[in-house]
Amino acid sequence: MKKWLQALRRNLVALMRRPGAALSVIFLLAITLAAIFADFLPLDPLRQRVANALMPPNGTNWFGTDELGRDIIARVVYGARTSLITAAGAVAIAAAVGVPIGLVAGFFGGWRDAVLMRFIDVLLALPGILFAMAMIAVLGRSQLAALIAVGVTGIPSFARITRAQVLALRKRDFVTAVESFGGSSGYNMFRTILPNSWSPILVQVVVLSSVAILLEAALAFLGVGVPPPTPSWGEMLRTGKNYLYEAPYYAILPGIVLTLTILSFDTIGRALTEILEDRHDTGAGLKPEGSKA
Amino acid sequence: MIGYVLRRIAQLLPVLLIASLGIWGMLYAVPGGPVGMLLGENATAEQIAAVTRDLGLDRPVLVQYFDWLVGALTGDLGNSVYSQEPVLKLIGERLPATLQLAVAATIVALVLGIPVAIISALYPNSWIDRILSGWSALALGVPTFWLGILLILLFAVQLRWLPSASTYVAFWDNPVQALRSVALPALTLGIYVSGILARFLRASLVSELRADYVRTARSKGLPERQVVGTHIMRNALLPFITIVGLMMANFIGGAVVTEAVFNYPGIGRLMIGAISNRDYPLIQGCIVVILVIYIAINLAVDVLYAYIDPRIEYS
Amino acid sequence: MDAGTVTTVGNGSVSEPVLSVRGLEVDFVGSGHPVPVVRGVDFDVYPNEVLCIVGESGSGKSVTALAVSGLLPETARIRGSIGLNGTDVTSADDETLRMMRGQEVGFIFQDPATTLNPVLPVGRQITEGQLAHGRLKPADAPARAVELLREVDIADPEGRANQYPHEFSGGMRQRAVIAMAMAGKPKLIIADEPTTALDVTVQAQVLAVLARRQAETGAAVILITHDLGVVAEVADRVAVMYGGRIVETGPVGDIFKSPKHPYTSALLQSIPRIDATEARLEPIPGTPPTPAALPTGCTFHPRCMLGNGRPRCQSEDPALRPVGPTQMAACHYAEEPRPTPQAATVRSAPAPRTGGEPLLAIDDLKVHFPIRKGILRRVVGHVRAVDGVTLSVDPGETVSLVGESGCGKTTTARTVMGLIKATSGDVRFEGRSIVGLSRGAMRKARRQMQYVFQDPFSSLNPVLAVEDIIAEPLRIHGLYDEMGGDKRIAELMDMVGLSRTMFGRFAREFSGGQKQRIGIARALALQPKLLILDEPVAALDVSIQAQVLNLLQDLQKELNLAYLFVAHNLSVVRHISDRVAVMYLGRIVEESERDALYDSPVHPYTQSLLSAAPVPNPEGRRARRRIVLEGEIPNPAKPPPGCTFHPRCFRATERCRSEVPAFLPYPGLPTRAACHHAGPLRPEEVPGPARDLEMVR
Amino acid sequence: QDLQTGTLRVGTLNDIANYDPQQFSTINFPLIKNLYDSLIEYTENGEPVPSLAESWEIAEDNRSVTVTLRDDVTFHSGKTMTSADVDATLQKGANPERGKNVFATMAVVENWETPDATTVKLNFKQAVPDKQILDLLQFLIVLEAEGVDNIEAVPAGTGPFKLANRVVGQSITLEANENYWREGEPILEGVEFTVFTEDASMTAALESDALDLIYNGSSRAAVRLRDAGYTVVAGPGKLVQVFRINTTRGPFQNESFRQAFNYLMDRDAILRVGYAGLGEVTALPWAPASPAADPAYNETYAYNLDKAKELLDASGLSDAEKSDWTILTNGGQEDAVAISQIVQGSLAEIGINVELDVRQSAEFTTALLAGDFFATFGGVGNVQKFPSRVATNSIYRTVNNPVLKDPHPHPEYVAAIEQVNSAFGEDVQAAYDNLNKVLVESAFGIPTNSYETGLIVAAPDVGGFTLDIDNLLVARTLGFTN
Ligand SMILES: Nc1ncnc2c1ncn2[C@@H]1O[C@H](COP(=O)(O)OP(=O)(O)OP(=O)(O)O)[C@@H](O)[C@H]1O
Ligand SMILES: Nc1ncnc2c1ncn2[C@@H]1O[C@H](COP(=O)(O)OP(=O)(O)OP(=O)(O)O)[C@@H](O)[C@H]1O
Ligand SMILES: [Mg+2]
Ligand SMILES: [Mg+2]
Ligand code: NI
Repeated sequence: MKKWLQALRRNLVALMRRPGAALSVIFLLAITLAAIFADFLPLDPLRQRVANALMPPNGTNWFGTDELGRDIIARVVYGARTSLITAAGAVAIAAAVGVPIGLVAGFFGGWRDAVLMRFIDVLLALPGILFAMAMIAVLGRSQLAALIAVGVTGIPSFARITRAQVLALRKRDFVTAVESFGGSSGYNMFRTILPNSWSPILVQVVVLSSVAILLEAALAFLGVGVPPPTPSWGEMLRTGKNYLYEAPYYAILPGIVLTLTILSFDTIGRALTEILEDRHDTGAGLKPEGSKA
Repeated sequence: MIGYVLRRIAQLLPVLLIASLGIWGMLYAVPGGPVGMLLGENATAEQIAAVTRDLGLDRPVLVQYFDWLVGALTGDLGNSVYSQEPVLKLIGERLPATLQLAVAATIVALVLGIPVAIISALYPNSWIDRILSGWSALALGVPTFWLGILLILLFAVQLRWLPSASTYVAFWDNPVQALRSVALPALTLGIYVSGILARFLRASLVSELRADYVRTARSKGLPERQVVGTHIMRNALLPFITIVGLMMANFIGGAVVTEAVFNYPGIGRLMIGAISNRDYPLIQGCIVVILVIYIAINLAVDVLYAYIDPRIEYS
Repeated sequence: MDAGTVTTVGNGSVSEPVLSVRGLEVDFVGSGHPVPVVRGVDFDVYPNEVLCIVGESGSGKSVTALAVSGLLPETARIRGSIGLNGTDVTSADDETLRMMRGQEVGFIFQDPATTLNPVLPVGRQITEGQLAHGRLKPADAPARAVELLREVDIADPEGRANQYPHEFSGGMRQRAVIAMAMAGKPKLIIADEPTTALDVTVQAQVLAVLARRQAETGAAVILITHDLGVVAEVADRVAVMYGGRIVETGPVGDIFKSPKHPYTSALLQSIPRIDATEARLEPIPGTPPTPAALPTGCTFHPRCMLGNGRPRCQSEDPALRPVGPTQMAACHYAEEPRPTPQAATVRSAPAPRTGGEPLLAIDDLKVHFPIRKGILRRVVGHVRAVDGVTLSVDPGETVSLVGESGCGKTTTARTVMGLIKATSGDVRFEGRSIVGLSRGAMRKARRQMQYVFQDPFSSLNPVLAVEDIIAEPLRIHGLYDEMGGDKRIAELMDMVGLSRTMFGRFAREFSGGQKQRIGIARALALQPKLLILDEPVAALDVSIQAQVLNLLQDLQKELNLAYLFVAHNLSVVRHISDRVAVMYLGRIVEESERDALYDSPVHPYTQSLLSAAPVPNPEGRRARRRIVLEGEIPNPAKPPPGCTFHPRCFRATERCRSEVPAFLPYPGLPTRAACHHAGPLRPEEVPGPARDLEMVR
Repeated sequence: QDLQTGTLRVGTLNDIANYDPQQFSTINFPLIKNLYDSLIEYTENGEPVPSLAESWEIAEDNRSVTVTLRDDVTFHSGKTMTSADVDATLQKGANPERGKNVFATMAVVENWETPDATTVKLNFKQAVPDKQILDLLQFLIVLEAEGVDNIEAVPAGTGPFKLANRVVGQSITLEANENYWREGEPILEGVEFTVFTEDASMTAALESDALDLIYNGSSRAAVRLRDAGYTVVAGPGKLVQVFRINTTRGPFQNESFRQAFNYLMDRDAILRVGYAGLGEVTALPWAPASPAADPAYNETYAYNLDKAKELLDASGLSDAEKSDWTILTNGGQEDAVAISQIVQGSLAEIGINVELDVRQSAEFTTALLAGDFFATFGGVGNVQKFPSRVATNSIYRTVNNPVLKDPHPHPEYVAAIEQVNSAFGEDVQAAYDNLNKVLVESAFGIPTNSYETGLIVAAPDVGGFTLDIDNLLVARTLGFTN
C-alpha cells in the first residue's frame, strides 16, 4: 500500500512539473471542489426569477441567467457535479466489467477469448452514442441511467486495453517464471499481470473520464440525459442553443467550461502516458543494445 | 483471399445476430409503444387495440423477432410501424446523405489532420509541434455539438454565409448547394476527427522516425523528402488506414449529435427518431445496416491492409 | 566527387587516411544536463584497412560511428573535427553530408531484422541511394540490384530482388545490407555490430562476404563489435573504447599479445576461450560507468587493478599517448607491469559419470506445435520444435545444450520444466516420470527443479521489490515462514553476492548482472537440485558475464547443484560444462564429454560449428581453416527427409537423403552421434583457401 | 393585390405520416386544407360560409340538417363528387375504430339519408345547438368513396392541390389541381414541404432564403423574425395549455389540494417563457373567440401563492403526501419542459418538492393515453368553437375519459356539459357560466394560457393569407407579391 502511495506521489510530482498538466490538474481540482462544496456556496441552481430571464453576465449573475431566470454560473457549478458523478460512476462500471473480461480473454485465449471478444465487438460495432440512447430508452431518463449507459459504452476500451496488455505480458519471462515455480492461473492473472497493467489502465481511466463527460453532455444535448431541472452542461447547451440570437453567452459559457474540463482530462491523460512510458514501469522497452534476445 | 474474407464474415455473423436479438429484447423491455405515437393523444382504447392488432404487436415477442429474422434473411427488413414505408426504402433514402457527410467529413479530417501530423512529427517538441498538438487537442476536446453551435453562430448568425441547417442535396445534382449544405456539419465532424487522426499519425510517425530503417535510408544519402515521403509515410500510413476506416464506419451511425445540431437527415437521426417512436422494425433495420456497413468497411480495410502490407498473408 | 588523392599501396601502409577523427566529443542534451557520451576521440582509418572498435555496451562506439556520417539525432552536440576524404563532416551542410553518404561512406547496422524497410522490395532499397545521387538511371536500377545481390552470394538474385525483407532470412538480409552499403563503392564502410544478432555459421558467411567485397573495392572498414573473437579474426588495427574514450589502440596482434591498458588486459582475461579450458575467469569488478555519472579522473579507476586507488588516477584523466612502438594507451601507468593474474589453473577434467540413477533423464522427447489454417482453423502441419531428444543430467553435473537459433533448445528446456506440454517421450526426475503429472504433483516436482531465464530484463516482475521477487516461489508454495522468512531471503541475497542494503529496490534499479543474480537467487529459494539455465549470460556484457559464470560455478560447488545449461556461445559452454550436447533442428546430433567434443568432434555439424566460431587469438588466424556452411537452418515445419543436416553437409551421400541416422556411441570416444559418416575431420574436407577475410589479403 | 404564381417552399416540424383528414392532428395540419375541402368553412370570425356544400338548412327543432352539395366538384381522380361519397365519409366517421377524431363529434348523429346525388340529410339523437351542427359540417371533409379504405396511405379527396411526391421524413410536394372548382385558385403552381426536426434549423432555413414560409414553428422564433421584418400570421385557432390533473390519484383526490393549483400557475411567466408572450393568459379552457370566454376568471385566479397555500393547508394532507407525486413531462417538447419547471419552481416556493417525470415521445404518449400520470401539461384544441367541443380533448371527455375513467368522477362537470349542449336562447349564457364555475371547482384541468399553433412566418414577398378557424395552412390563396 505504501509503495502504491509512493508511486502515486511520484507520478503527481512528475505531472505537476509539466505546465500544461499542472494547469489542468488545478482546473479540475477547482471544478471538483466547487462541485463537492457547491452546497456551501451562495449559489442556487434551481431558484427561478422569471422576471430576470436571459440577463447577460453582470455583477450578480457572472454568467448571466437562463430562460427561467436561474443563475447560469450556479447551474454550471452544479452541472459539474452531474458530469463528474456520471463520469466517475461510468468509469468505475467500465473498469469493473472491462478489466476482468480483458484479463480472462487474454490469459486463457481459446473459446473464452472468442466468446468474450465477440461480445465486445458488438458493443464496439454500434456507435456508442446510439447504444447509450437505446440503453436510456430502456432504463428511463435518470442520472443512474446515463451513468450506466456511458459506463457500458466504455467497457470495450478497458477490455481491449487489458487484453492487449495481458497478451503482451503473458509472453514475458516474469509471468512464465511464476508459472515455473508453480503459481496458479489466478495468481498469475491477479497478482502478476494485473499489477503490471496499472499504467495503461490508469491512463485509460483518465481518458475515459473525458470521454464519459463528453458522452454525458452529448446525451443531455440530445435530450436524454439527466432530467431537468437537474443542472447539466449538455442540457444547458441544448437549451442555450435555442437562444443563440438573444443570449449567445447562454450556450457559450457552459461550453467553455465543458471544453476546458475535457481538455484538462485529455492533457493529463497524455502527460500521464508520457510519464509512465518514460519510467518503463512495466519494464517495456528496456532492452540493452547488443543483447541477443 | 476469398477464404480470408469468408472467415472474417463467418466471425462477424454472430456479432450481427447477438446485436439484433439483444436490441430487440431490450426495446421490448421498454415501456411505451409505437401505437400511441401513431394515433395521437386523443385515441380511444378501441382504436389502440385495432392498430396493435393490425401491426401484429400483440403476438409473442419471440414470434415477432423470428418473423423479422426470416424476413431479414431474405432481404426484407419489414415496414416501418410509423410511416408504413419499407424499412429498406427509408434507410435507402438516408444513406446517400449519410455517406455524403461521411466522405466530406473524412476529406476535411484528412486535409486538416495529415499536414498537422507530419509537421509536428518532423519537429517534435518544437514550438510549432506544441501549437499543432494544442490544436489537435482542441479539435478533440471541443464537443462537436458546441463546435457546431459556434460555427452556426459565426457562419450563419453573424456572417450569414452558410445555412445553419443542412438539408441533403446530392452532390451531382447541385454541387454548389450540396457543398453549402454539407459544409458546416462536415467541418464540425471533420475538425473533431482531424484531431484524432493527427494525433494518431503523429505518434506513428514519431515512432517510425526512430525506426532503424530510417537511419538506413539516411545512411544511403537519400534526400530527407524521400526518407519521409517514401520510407516513413509508407509504414506510418498502414495503421493509419485502419483508423481512417474505423472513423468512416463510425460516421455511418455515430454522427448523431452533429446530425442533430445541423438537422442533417442521416441514418443516426433516423434511428434516434425510431427509438423514440418505438418503431421496432426501423430500429432493427438501422442497426443491421449500420453493423453491416461497419463490418464491410472493416473487412475492406483489412483486405486493403493485407494487400498493401507485404508482411501479411491472408491466412 | 574527388577521391583521386588516395593511393593504396598495401596492407595498412597508405599515403593518406580515408577518415581522420580529432578530438571528437559528443554530448546529448535532453531535458536535464548535457550528457557527455564521447569525450575526445582521435583515430585514423586508411584504405584497405579494418579498424575494429571494441568496448562494452554504452562505451560510445555507435555514437562515434554515427557522428562520422552526420547521422546523430538533433539532440547531439558535436565538437572536434571529422575529416572524411577531405570533407569536414562537423561543419558540412546537409546537402554535402547527403552526397557524402552512400558515396564516401556506407553503413551496415546491427539488427538485420529492422534495418531494412519492411514495406519496400529489397532490390529497390539496394539501388535507391544510387538513384538519389543520380549515379544510376531508373531504367538500369533493377538490373543493378540483381547484380549487387549476386555479388553478395544471394542465390536466385533475379527472384529475390523483388521480394520483401520478411521473405529473407537474417543472414540474407545482412548480406543485402552489405550490398546496399557497397552499392556506391564508398571509400569507407562502417559496420556497427553487423553479426551480433546472427548465429556463428551465418556470422562466418557474412564476414566472408564483407571481406571479399572490401577486397574488391579497396574500401576502409570500421567494424564495431564487442566480440573479441571477431576482432582477432578480422581486425588490422584495434581501438578499445571505455567510458566514451579510446583507451588503447594498436595493431591487432600487439593488442592481444601485450595489452598496455589495464582495461584491455582485464577484458582479455574475462572472456572464456574456446581454445582453452581455464578453471576460472578473471572478471572485472563492478559495472561499466554510465555517461551521466562518470567517475572523476580516469573513468576506469574504480575497476582498475593497476591504479588501485592511486590519487592521480582519481583526479587526472590520462591522455592517449604512444606506449611502445605501435600502440597508444590512455593510462598513467601503462608501462608498469601488470599484477600477475592468478595462474590460469587448468581445470581438472570432469569427474567420470557415476553410472547411478541420473537426476534428470529425458527420453525421446518430442514437442510439435500445430500450425492452423483456414476458416475452421484446421491443423495443417506441425512445427517440429523438438523432435526426439534424449539426454540425462547427473546430480552435481553441468550438461550444456548448444545449437543455433531456432534449433529447439528453449523448447526442450521449457518442456522439461513443464511449461510446455510434451507431444511424446518421457522426462524423469529422480526416477519418477513428470510428464503428464497432475497439477499438484507437478508443483511438488518443480520444487526440486528451477528455471533461470535468458533475459534478466524481462524475467523479474517490475512491480515487486527485490525481496518479494526472491520470496515469491516460497510464498506460492506456502513455505515462506517455514523456510525462515526474511532471514532466508537475506541468506539468498548473500549467496548470490547482492548486498542486503538493496532490500526494497525494484528490478529497474539494478544492472543487468545484478538482475541475473536476483533471478538465480529466486531459483535457489526452494533449494532445488537442478537448475535449468536458458542462456543466462547471453544478454550480458563480457565483464559481467564472467562474474555470473563464476557465481554459477561457486554455487554449484557449494550446493551440489546440477545444471542444464542452454547456450549458443561455444566458448561459454566449453568453460562451464561437464558434458555438451549439440542440437540441430530439434534433435541432438552429438553428445559427449566436454573436452572430447571440443577436441575431437565426430559429427560434421559440430565440426563446422566449431570451425566457424571466432577465436580470440589473432596469431592463429592465418593458419586456421574454416568451414563456411552453405544456406540456413531449414524450417522446422518442413524438415528435410533423412538426416535433417544433409542439405548443408559436406559429407552428405545418397543415404543421408533417405535414411535417418541413429543416435549411436562412437567407438573410442565418450561420444554419441547421429551421423552415417561420423568421424574426425579430414584435412581435405576443409575447403581450400576459404573465402575468408584472412585469405583475400 | 396582384399575386404571382410559383412554388411555395414551406418548412414544417413534423413528418406528415398520414393522409386521413379524420385523423386530425398536428402531423397532418399542413396538408388538410390543401389536399381536401370540407362541407362548409368558417371565416376567421367564425361565420359559416359554403364550401363543398352549396347550402345547408337546420331544421326548426334542431334535430336534423339538410345539406345541398355542389354538383361541379371533381375529385383528384377526376370522378365527380356525389352524396355517395359523403355517405362513405360519414360511415367512416361513425365507425369507432376508424372514425378517429370525427367519431366523437359524430356522437350526436342518429343516422343520415342521401335522397339524391346532391343532398345529404343528417338526423340527430336530440336537439343540437346550431353552432355544434355547424362545427360538425365544418369538420366533415368529403372523401372519395373508393379511396376511403386506403385513405391513410393515399389521399383521396378534392382540394386545391394534389400530392405529387413524398420522401418520407424529408419532404412532400404538392402540385396545383387544374380542375379545382374555386375560380382563380390556387394561385401557386405547387407547394413543397420540407420536414425539419428542429425549430432552429427551420428558422435558419427561412432566413437563408431556403424557405418562403414556415408553419407551426415556435412562438419565440416568430417574435424574433417578426422584428426582423418577416410576416407573422396568427390565426384564431389557438390552443390552450392545460395542466391536466389525474384526480383519481395521490393527493389530487383531495379537492382543496387540487383547487390550490388554480392559484399556483404563474401564468405570465409560463406565457413568456414557453410562448414568448404570444397568446393570452387564461384560467378557463377557452380561446378569446369562444362564446364561453370570461376574462374575470383571470383576475380571480391570478397567481397567488398565499391563496394557494391556504387551500393546501385546508386540504389536511401531510407534507409528505403533498409532495408524493410527479409532473409527467414530454422531454421532446421544449415548452413543456420549461413550463413544467416553472410549476415545479412555484411549488418549491411553498415547500412542495416534486420531481419531473421526463419521458420521451412514445413513452410519454403511452402514459398519457393510459392516464398513467399524476399531472401533466398538454394543449387542448377546439377551444374557439362551441364550448362543449372542449370535451373532444381527452382530459375533458365526459365518457371514455382515459385519465379519469368511467364513471366520470366529476358528475357535476358531465352535467354542465350536458346543460351547454341542450341550452337554447337565454339559458345559453347561464349554462356557460355554470360550466366555468364547475371547471375551476372540480379542477381536473387548470388552464394557463392560450398559445399559437400553426403559426405562419413568411418571407415578406408572400401574400394572400387566409386565416383558418383551426389555424390550418391554407395555401390556395397564397402567392408572391413580386
Ligand atoms: N539519442 C541518444 N540520446 C541520448 N543518449 C544516447 C543516445 N544514443 C546513445 N546514447 C547514450 O550514449 C551512450 C553510448 O551509446 P552507444 O550506442 O554509442 O554505445 P555502444 O558502445 O554502441 O553500446 P552497444 O554495445 O550497446 O551498442 C549510451 O549510454 C547511450 O545511452
Ligand atoms: N509456441 C510455439 N508455436 C509454434 N512454434 C514455436 C513455438 N515456440 C517455438 N516455436 C518454434 O520452435 C522452434 C524452436 O524454438 P526454440 O525457442 O526452442 O529455439 P532455441 O533453440 O531456443 O532458439 P534461440 O537460440 O533463438 O533461443 C523455432 O522454429 C520456433 O519458431
Ligand atoms: Mg552500439
Ligand atoms: Mg532460446
Ligand atoms: Ni554476444
